Amino acid sequence: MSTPSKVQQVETVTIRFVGDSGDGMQLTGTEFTRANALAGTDLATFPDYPAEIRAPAGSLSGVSGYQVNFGSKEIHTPGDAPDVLVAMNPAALKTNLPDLRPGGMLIVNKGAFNAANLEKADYKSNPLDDDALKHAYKVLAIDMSMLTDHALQGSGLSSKETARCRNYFALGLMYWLYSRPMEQQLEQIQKKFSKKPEFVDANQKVFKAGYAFGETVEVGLQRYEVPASKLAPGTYRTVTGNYAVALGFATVAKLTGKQVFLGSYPITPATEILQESSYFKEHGVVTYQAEDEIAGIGSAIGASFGGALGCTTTSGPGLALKAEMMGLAVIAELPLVIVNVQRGGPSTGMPTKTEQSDLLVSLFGRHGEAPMPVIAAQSPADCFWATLEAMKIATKWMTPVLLLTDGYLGNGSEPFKVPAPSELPTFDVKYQTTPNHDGAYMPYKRDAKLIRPWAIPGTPGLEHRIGGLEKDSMSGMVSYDGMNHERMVLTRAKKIANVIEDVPDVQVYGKATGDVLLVSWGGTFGSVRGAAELLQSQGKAVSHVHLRWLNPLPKNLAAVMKGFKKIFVPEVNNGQLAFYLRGMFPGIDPVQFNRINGKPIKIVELAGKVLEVL
Amino acid sequence: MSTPSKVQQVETVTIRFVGDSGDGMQLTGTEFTRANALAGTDLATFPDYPAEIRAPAGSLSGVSGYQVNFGSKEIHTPGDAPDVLVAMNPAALKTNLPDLRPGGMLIVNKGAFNAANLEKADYKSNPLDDDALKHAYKVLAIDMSMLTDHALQGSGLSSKETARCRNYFALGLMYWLYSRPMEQQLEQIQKKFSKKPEFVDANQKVFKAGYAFGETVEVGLQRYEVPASKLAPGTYRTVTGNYAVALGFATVAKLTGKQVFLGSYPITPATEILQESSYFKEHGVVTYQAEDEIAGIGSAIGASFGGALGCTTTSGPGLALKAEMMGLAVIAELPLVIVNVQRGGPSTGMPTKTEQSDLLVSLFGRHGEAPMPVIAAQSPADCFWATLEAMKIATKWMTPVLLLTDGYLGNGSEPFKVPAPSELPTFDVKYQTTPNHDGAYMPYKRDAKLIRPWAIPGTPGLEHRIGGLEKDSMSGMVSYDGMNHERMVLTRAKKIANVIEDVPDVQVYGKATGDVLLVSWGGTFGSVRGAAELLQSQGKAVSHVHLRWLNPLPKNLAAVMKGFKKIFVPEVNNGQLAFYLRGMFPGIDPVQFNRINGKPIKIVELAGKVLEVL
Amino acid sequence: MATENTALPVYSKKDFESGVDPRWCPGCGDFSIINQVQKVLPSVGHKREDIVFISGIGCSSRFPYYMNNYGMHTLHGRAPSFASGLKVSRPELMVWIVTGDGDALAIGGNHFIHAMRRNIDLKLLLFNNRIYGLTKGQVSPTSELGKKTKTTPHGSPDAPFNPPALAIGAGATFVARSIDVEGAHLGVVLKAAAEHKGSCFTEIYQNCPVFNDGAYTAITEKSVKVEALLRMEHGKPLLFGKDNKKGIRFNAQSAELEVVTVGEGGVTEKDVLVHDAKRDDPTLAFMLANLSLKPGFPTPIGVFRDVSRPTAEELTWAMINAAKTKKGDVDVTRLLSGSDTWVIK
Amino acid sequence: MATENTALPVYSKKDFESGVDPRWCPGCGDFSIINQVQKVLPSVGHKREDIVFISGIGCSSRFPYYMNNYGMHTLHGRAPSFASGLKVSRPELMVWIVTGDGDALAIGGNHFIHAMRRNIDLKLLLFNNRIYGLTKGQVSPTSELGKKTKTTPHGSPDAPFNPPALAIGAGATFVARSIDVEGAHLGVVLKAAAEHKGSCFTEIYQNCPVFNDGAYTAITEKSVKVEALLRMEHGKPLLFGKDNKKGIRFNAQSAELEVVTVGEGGVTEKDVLVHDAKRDDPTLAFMLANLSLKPGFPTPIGVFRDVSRPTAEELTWAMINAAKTKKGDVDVTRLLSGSDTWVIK
Ligand SMILES: Cc1ncc(C[n+]2csc(CCOP(=O)(O)OP(=O)(O)O)c2C)c(N)n1
Ligand SMILES: Cc1ncc(C[n+]2csc(CCOP(=O)(O)OP(=O)(O)O)c2C)c(N)n1
Ligand code: SF4
Ligand code: SF4
Ligand SMILES: [Mg+2]
Ligand SMILES: [Mg+2]
Repeated sequence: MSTPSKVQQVETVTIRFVGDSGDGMQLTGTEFTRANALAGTDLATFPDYPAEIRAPAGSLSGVSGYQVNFGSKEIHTPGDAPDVLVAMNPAALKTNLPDLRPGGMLIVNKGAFNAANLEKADYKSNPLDDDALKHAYKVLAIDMSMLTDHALQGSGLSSKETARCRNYFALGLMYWLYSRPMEQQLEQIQKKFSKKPEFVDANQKVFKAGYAFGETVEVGLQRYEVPASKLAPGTYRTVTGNYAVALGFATVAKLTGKQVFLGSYPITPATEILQESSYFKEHGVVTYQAEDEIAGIGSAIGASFGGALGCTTTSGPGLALKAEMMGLAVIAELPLVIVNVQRGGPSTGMPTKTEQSDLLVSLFGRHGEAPMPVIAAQSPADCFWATLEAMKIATKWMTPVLLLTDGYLGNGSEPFKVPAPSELPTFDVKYQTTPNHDGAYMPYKRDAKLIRPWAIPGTPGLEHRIGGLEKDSMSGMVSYDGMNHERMVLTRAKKIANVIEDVPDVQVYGKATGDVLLVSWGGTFGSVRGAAELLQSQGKAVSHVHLRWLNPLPKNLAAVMKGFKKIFVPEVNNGQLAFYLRGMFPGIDPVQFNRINGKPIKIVELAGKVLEVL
Repeated sequence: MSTPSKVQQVETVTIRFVGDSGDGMQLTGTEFTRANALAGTDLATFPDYPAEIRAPAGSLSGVSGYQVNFGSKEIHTPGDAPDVLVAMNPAALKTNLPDLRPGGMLIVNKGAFNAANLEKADYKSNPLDDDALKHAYKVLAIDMSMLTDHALQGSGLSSKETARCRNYFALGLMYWLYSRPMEQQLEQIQKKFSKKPEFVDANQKVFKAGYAFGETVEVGLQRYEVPASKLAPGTYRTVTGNYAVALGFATVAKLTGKQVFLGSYPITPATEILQESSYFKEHGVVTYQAEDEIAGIGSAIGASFGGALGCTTTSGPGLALKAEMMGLAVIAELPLVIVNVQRGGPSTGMPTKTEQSDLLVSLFGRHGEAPMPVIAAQSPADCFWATLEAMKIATKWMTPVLLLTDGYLGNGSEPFKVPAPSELPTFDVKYQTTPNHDGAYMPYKRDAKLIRPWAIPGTPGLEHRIGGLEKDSMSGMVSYDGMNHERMVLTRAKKIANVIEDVPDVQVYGKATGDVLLVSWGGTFGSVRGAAELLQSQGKAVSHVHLRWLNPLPKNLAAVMKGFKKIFVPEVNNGQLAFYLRGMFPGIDPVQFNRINGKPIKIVELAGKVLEVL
Repeated sequence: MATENTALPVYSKKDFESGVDPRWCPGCGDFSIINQVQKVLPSVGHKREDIVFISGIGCSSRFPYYMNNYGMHTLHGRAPSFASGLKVSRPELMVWIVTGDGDALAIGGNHFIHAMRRNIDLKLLLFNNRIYGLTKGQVSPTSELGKKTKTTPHGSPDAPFNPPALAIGAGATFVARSIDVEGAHLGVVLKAAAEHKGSCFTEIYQNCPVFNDGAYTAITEKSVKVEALLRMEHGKPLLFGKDNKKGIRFNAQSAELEVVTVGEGGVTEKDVLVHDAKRDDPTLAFMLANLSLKPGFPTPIGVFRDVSRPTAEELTWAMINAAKTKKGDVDVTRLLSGSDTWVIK
Repeated sequence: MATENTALPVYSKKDFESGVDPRWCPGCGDFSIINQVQKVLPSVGHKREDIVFISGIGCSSRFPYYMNNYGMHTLHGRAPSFASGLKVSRPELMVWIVTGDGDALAIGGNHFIHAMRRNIDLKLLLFNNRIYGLTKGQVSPTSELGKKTKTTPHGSPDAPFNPPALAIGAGATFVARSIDVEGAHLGVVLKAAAEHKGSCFTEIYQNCPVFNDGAYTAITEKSVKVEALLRMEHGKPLLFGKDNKKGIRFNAQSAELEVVTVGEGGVTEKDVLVHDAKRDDPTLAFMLANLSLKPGFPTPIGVFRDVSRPTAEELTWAMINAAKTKKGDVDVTRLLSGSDTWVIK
């Protein structure tokens, strides 16, 4: 009989659940995440789907994973390497074991390690019999299949149905290991399967069995507890970045009372934004699935001409296709938000892997002189705030705005503190309803900030025509006059430069001067902030600034960079921000660290690289 | 009776012929250009068409012009401002007079200055009666209409037909003024109208009348002579840049014995390349007018997969549309040449006006990490050589290559010295016909330069599949492995960097060190070289390097720039090369001079700007 | 805004002229087309400010600049995408698309067929001059097989589209054809297009005197047109030719249409096929759309097809309104909270 | 190279398997399709190395990786553009296109209709599962009106394409339809496609068990298919149903097709319409393509249309060869000199 093991407190833990696509690891992961959220820990998660198509059961390419990093301190990333790996079959073990941190805990469903599955994972022999494994990790091999079957004996469920309950065994065990209260999960199962009562009972049984196993297992198992973090008081929910963008659209529609029109075409990893938005109809979001990306942005521009807040969402290949349309939006000066969820490139590249390699194409990827504001979100929840900001800029300045996120932000999740209405930005979106030039309407007559008015169809007396040819600087009529063209090119550039008034200064994390300044943008925020914390805790003179605004660049950036001996730019690309900073700030020559392997940068690896240049 | 005026020698002259679209000014210009070419002068021409659609006769928007600059010294541009303006109607005078150099010669067809035409040109009164005009310029107002009618009395031609002969009067007069032998033009008329004999006689009559007028006119007219220039001995012809590109395609087909496949879609100002190429069928050029730009490049890539030398031609908006396809060509590593004839942007912009604003989109306008070589032609005739170079790089390195020209190069013309076969580059285009990896074919197994083999359909045993997803670094099969992806991104980048071995060093025009180094690229070569000559002739320490290669940049560029106090970058855009140089060479911070008015930069204006920074 | 429902002013043609004088070549067919459009608009029951003209790029696509309505001169081939977004976003507007054979059928082919398929209420006018006018004379998808143009000096190797057949195949609910020089007829067809609710395709044969002159003289010349043109009218027998002596009959054996002469060989007027533009089955319209390709057959003009179905924007807004009534007005906090939150004290 | 004309090896199905095992979900209809293609290829008279498979992006578009031929997995919707360039450049190759309903008809619609129009000899296979598979279940241009998908949770507001009707409207010279689960029938149709010379469209109903399961059970279930499917054969009467008792007849009055029962109401087999896939006039094929949309009518499978005309690549090369014979072999110096030169001494 087992000696009740006492609970050990830990600050943060990273757990990865892996199994066959059919094993329900995404559910297990999200449920366990929820448990920790409710316990008040900070957290970040990242699902790791197999390549698009569902592969044969048990195959290496069919492995699906879900990683969660939770802790009592601030959590920036889903974690470098799992402390605990829960593997439901051999293929999952094979593909994920290399990531488990040395000495980490390995929990496997021994029952799935039969000849057939071993072969599919091309294991010559059963790895569980391998002593090396036992020496390298704390291995807990449990026949979850058998234990699940036992728990459900007489339930009348088919063996197929029984198998589908297995993941709750693993979940139950994790609840016990990390000292989470069973009750809430039992309720949750109740809710979740209310439509299929037979599964309520079955899953609750199996969940309890998993929990009980922890207590009763012979080997005295170490239990852990991760205390609540110091998250600001408030109401929280977990959101993925893609959901957060859609929520942003709906929120803007509510705040402005104007229609948000999303014209889009499905593409991994941006598709969820269109899908989620289609559930926000009642809030004033109209979604339109176009025949292609070009028509997606075209429909949005058409809607903007009509007074809606036009948006389009896509990923790399789609962004490339929208280039000509973006140029039109620039010259027509209509509000538009283009959300680009970056993925591995070039070409079709690595659709399910993350990357930051669309920075330069976002800044320069249009023919002619076609500048537009470019903003990048820094975390899943921040995708919400970045969307509000992009929409505000687009409507205030009458310009297309490019919002960059990436596959890691889009699919990753973290707690989102539900803002009070007072915490939301105010919008004031106005249409021109009267002539602006002694009795006539001049669509390109600008205010002091160089912003043009927005008169929409249905407004009597303001009928006018706009288009993609160069236009007279007042009437908007076609003009082939060379000097007018030069004036217009410079005016459009100046207008975008003026947006600087809405660009907040960068905040330095750490001292204002020192040896190394880490400069990051977009999805690498978490990794870089984590590395900065680590290095600062080691007393290094390393600070961090993160760029949310890529165009215009923050006013104080040049001055801030001057305060450091070295500028260090880590990116998940081949050095695009580093090049851009060189081009914008003569004399600045950043040290680069580039990883292009489809994954977020690891905090420890990055910190190591920074130490090399210190 | 007139005193035979003695002939005065001049080094260079710029003449502009302007009239209604119907007045045949393009013909007059090309014929007069030919006369000077045959006389051995160097020259450069530039036609100035009205906006696309033919406007009402006599209207301001219907004016069509042709400018030629010829001289006994080296000619780099069509000339800053005309010394002589030949205006066939009021609208032409109104729109072009501002360009005529102060004190220049103005020849007008007085006969066209009737009430109707004056009104169309919205002249309140007849400008020819205005003394100011006579004081500002040498005005020669001739009733060419009447004189032409006289010359053709009894010819039996209708008055409409008679009117169409008028331009030959102007041409005849210019022949006399610039002392060109009548005979060759009479022959030329013979040739040209052999199909319509009645016009041979008529045009010859009118031409002679114009010539005779010069001798007999009361006012003693000053005659000029522009001696032959020191052009290298050889056979010459005049070519426009667009024709030169087509000629380049045909030449490569001949030299390689391989099919050149041009898949394209018409767009101003690139359309002529497709048109001219369609006349080179017998030389091995296959042209395919696709349904759009995307299909244009797609068809070319498909043909390249089949072993042809795929090419596509376009202008700004089309380049934007081809972005996704270019990315595919990059990752598939197939030979492809994309010719972009730049025009005024953004969006539809100024289709008939020239600009250099597609540099950054050419370098960075693809999602993901998708580098490709970028070359820019520097003059109409150089478009031929640049095309050969681009095709050679594409086939040798198995990569898409972007060739930049512009509307000014494409439509402008200059003498082209017909090269001897020995002066042409040698190509050696090889296909893989045998396995390259113990009995198997690995399409992405590279040689020392990182070039992959090219095996084409029809080759037994080498069947393979390629595509746009990231691929295994040997077999080319789809790979989702992160490290393989990083390796491939870096390998593709390294391969393009290796192209440096084929990039010639930049040549400094002038001293190797000094106060100012002018750095130019593409179509501004002529203006900048002209300014450099001018400044050097004034003893200024100003030198010039011209960039034909934008990626990779020439090896010695950094070193060369270090030799000067200031780097000065003139561009017909908002500073794209200047930004690029800053990004590539930390510490280099060029002074910019930017004109974005749809016209080539003027030598004198540029020289003036340089003086300001000296 | 368009939503206020004040009375419709009485308009004249002038009210629809922007005052910018059209920049088309002298003699261009586009002049007579815009003339008819401006004549019809006063009677379509929409306020001037509620009418929008959207075009792509081409000579024809300059059209919106000359209309005194709201307008967008967009990108080559893309007009239907803008128009679709605008119409779905604001169904109360009347949205016209003006395009050319290259704009609509070459680069714009995809947006064209999808606009037809979706049955969004868009009135698309295709000016078919069988050539690229603005770029000065290259082959277009409606240029005849073997046609010599600047890009096909030895003749075009590609078979052309038959635009009405393509539109019918794509699912258009209104398909018609008229001719620039047939002013009165064009006016009637434009009126019918204005009255239709749904995807609406009107091909207008247009002469380009500069780059493809005489493309239609074989059917428009005074001397031949009575025999060459079949004027379709819904519910009327398909008669044509001098004194309407000729008719189109259906041959049940071959399942094909044939030309008959009324009064010859026992053929009476009731043997002649009666035009039915209103039937849902598109096959009759398709047969007529292919008629002129067969030697000896006339070219049909008028309305091939005019059927009514719920439009995509109607269905879209029905769903939106259903969602609104179902969910009621959720405030922003409830929107932001969603269904699964927890509280940190 | 393909041009050498050595004897054709004797192939077996295995010779066309690349050895990479297909990555489709268990039960995906794509498996049975590739199986049929690999069975047919040995008998199409082309060497393995002269056959090329070109696809876009989608589950279906992974096809080329599993074939032991030359192949390109290109960009979403663009396969026909690559294939057209390749075929015009090298007419001796046999070029297949494999695409999906989204790939061919959503983003790829323009290249699709132009490939059909031009009559380039391309064998296009469209795997129609009425859904976006690879991206996990969004509405496609062939999804039914009102269809609930991940992007249309309240139902699709857009009418779908009828692919054969679209292809016929665009000018395809070969149009056919088969079904993944009708292996033998599919094999026959594929063979016919292989033998046709010109633009060639084959729609294959394909089940996506994961995101749109059962899309075709209403016509493929053992119990119903005999009544639900009309198997068209050129030259044979259009009979279907139990004991082939039902037939398609042409109603001359209404100019429409109708279903009749042979032996009832004096209907004999000779009243039944005889299928004619070879006629140039596309209207009969179009009628049949629209049949299944009408309640009470069967779904036709087999070849709708199969007519032969000179292909675009044949016409292109005829012009090239004519130019070559006319001009002879001009050397590079003469090419470079052109017609109007002068000499500087
Ligand atoms: C993306 C893009 N590609 C090509 C062009 C060049 N272009 C402008 S109009 C046109 C074709 C016009 O033909 P059509 O649509 O028939 O109109 P038309 O001028 O005959 O009325 C082309 C190829 C362009 N403006 N943009
Ligand atoms: C330019 C671009 N846009 C969008 C996508 C995303 N995408 C890949 S496949 C696909 C649709 C696939 O549907 P279908 O063509 O029917 O093929 P299936 O998977 O159903 O066989 C989409 C939208 C892409 N890869 N590239
Ligand atoms: S080119 Fe042709 S179509 Fe264009 S405006 Fe002139 S006549 Fe009309
Ligand atoms: S998602 Fe559907 S179509 Fe794609 S492989 Fe799976 S079953 Fe086949
Ligand atoms: Mg046209
Ligand atoms: Mg599909």
